[in-house]
Amino acid sequence: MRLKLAGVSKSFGARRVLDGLDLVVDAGELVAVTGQSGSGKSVLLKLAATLLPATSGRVEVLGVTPPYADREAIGALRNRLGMQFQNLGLFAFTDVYGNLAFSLTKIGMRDEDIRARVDPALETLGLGRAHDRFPDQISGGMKRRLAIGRVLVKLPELALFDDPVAGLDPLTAERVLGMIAAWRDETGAAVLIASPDPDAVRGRVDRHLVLEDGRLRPEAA
Amino acid sequence: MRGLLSHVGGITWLFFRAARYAVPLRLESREFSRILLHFGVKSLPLVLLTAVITGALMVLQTGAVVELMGATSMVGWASGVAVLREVGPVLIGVMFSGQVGSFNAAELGLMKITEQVEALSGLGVDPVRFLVFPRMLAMMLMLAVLTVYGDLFALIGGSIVSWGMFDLDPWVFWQQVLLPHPVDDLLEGVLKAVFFGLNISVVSCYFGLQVERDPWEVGVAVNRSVVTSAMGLFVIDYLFALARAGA
Amino acid sequence: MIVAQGLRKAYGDNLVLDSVELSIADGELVYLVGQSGEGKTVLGRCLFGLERADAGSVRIDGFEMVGATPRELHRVRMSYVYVFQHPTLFDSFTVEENIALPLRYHRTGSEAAVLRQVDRWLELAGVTPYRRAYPSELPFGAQKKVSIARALSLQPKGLILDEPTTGLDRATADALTDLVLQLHAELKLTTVLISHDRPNILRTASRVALITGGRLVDARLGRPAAEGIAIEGDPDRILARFLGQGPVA
Amino acid sequence: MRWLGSLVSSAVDILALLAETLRSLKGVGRHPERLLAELSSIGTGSLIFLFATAAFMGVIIVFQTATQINKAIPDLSMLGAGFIRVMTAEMIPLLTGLMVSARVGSAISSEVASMVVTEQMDALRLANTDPTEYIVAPKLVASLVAVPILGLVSLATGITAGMLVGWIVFEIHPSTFLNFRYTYGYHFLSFCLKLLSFAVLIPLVSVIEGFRTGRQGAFSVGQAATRGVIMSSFFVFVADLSVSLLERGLWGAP
Repeated sequence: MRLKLAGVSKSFGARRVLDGLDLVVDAGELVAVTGQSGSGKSVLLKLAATLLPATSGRVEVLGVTPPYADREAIGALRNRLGMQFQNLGLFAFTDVYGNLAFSLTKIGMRDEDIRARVDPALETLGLGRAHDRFPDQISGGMKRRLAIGRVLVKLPELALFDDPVAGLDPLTAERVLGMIAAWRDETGAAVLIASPDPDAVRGRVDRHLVLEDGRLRPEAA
Repeated sequence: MRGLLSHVGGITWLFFRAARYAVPLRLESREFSRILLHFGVKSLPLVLLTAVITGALMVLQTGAVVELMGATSMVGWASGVAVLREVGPVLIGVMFSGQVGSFNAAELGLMKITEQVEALSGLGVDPVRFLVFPRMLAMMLMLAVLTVYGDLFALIGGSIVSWGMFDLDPWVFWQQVLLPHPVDDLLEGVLKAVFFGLNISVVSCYFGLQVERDPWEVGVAVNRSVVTSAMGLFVIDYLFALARAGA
Repeated sequence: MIVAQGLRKAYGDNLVLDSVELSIADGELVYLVGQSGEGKTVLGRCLFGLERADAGSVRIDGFEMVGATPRELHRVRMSYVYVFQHPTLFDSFTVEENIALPLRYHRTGSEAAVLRQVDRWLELAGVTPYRRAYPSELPFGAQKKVSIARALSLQPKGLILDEPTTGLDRATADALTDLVLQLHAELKLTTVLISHDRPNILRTASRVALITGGRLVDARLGRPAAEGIAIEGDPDRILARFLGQGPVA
Repeated sequence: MRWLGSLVSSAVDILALLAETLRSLKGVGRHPERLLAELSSIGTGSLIFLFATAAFMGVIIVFQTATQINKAIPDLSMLGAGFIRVMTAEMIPLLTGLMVSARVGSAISSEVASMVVTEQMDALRLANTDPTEYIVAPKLVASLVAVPILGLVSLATGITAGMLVGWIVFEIHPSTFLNFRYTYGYHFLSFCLKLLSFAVLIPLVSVIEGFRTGRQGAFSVGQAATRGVIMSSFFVFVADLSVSLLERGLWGAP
């Protein structure tokens, strides 16, 4: 079990976003969560990424309860996670190559190993020619590919994607989801995708859940 | 350097485009009064608070120098001149530019990003007439009024410090401030403030409208607006000093 | 009548439009579709003078848009109003004031006449209950309707809507599309919809112009059978693939 | 009175952030490239702008005081002494503080705010990197290095500009003008104290205003930039007055 949430609730002030939610994602599984905007999909993903603590309930990420207070230990756990953020979170202070390499240096990889992993990824993502450009100098589509690629090159055991097909037309969206699925097949990672558009993910994932009133339910096909 | 020149050119050009609506006056009164109320009231507390501090600082320094020269009784006169004519308008202008100018640049930048400005011209509404000109007038008026209040508060701050530090009776302090020709000094300060307001409004509108699409640019616009209006402030102040020397 | 000939537009070495030909008759409704980044919005903006094409010609009611002065463009753009993807309403104005803004600015008539007009557009767009509210208090779909009402207040001959249903949930998107169709029919507006809202294109489009690789495929959609859509004018089946549906006939 | 409450809570936040930043200060050495980037954006980015305003200020003050004195007693021999003292103890520190607030404060706030809005901060944390160590600490160190140097150079620029005006317009010879009789050691001490306190306050206040942001994209970034200028220049005023009063209280006489 790569991710296990049991009876998890999350409140911001008086507003309860998640309310006794249960979810299990196994290795090699590709799970999608859809729901209206504001239903708490991003909160769910950030919880799984150990970036937010739950208000109550059990959270297990890669088999452990996240040790939020222990800087070293939580850092080591986060080194094994990857997340594409809704607003992409591309580092403005470094170039395309630096964005892909950043978390790899934190894992402790050597420069030549990083290069050996990032260079081919740049080509696959169609970012080869843009490797030394900064995020504000590339197109919207390239930014999105970079953000997704940043998760993939890290080879995390649990990968989280927050609305990876936002604003994409149906054909491009299909290609992006196909790329994520192929990567999952290759690495056996657990993947959790959030999207506001049920049509975009329907039939392209192993399990399709809907987040409503703070809980998950299977999508009625 | 070339960038600076092109900005100065752009700012001047925007000024002329806006000034066209002064004669005959075509003012969007709804937007004008909104800005006056919204920006003016918002900036009042902090500007006044800094004015009190400014007055205190001026008295501390000019007072000490005058005291050295052996004339404590001159403290009020010296700080009165300094506040009304010089430091008051400049520092209040800097604070105003930090508060209102930067807010304005951010607001217009945001309107650019959300395509509100483009939508305006799509409706046949000239953004310069609808957005820039009312802001220009409002900020000139606002800064003039703020300067009068700010001067008052600065002198209050000054009288407190000169009472506490130099044992100067507040009554004597105010007599000294008011005796020579405070009206001339005040008027000069207010006239300066009108020009400062013009400078801040046109500069902040210009940089706000320079924003294209990236949220990041709004921060850049605010930054440039504050920096450039501060430069403009000192240039205007310098021109005033030159003009007085010539007169 | 909108006629584009040999329209070309490039950003750096990225050729977005390559000799595009398109003609839209008065009172017609056309969807402009294409994949993300393929330039459907660029075409829309070039057609209506928001952006200058590098080469070619766009004539709107006989007036040449490419190379026109800003003042001339203004006049045309007031009769073919562009409704942006974001609602672009003024946050500090109420809904009523937003709609009245162009009327008051252009001094179209007495205050009473302005308010009567505002009534009419509020009614048509179905946003009368929001009259005194500020835009930030409205649901996103209602904001979009208000921005359409504001565009109508100039009594234009045509509307260009840039991705009107993006960011809306299914039901609201369908309702908004129906509103646009109804306005198109009632006011005889020439209507251009820039969109990749597949369900609504399939549901309501009769003419679709697809941009791909800088070229334009001008296709017509028919609904001959109870199920499926017939697509004419799409020899390479690009549009069929884009809509995820093969031609029936 | 709401803004007064927010000022107090800002002061508390500043202390908390200062403590946290000091704790992660040792990490700055691990990212020398970050420190260099911050130094160049805080230091060199402010240079020309600051020196130009300092020169203008020197010119204007000498101009004004000289014409005033000329009206009363046509003896300008002590003008330089008073000028240098006022510049050192008050004008240049305050000017440097305000201009750095304008130039650097808004830049830091909008940078941090856009990092929050675009979720770069979350991305950093997920990449096992502490934002305080990676983003805030280098800014503080760079500011501590750059601001005092900027202050010293603008002091030199302002005094030189004033001296030139005195020489060219009022025919005061530089040897008469450059008179440090009224400038005591503690004036220079308070000059340094002021600059150091600004160097700490400006980046921290701006970072706090940057983090105190909503998630509404451009709107939040613009608001943060505005608040960055306002709050950092306000705290500059407060720190300046505090040091001046402290100086006066400690040494009493002029």
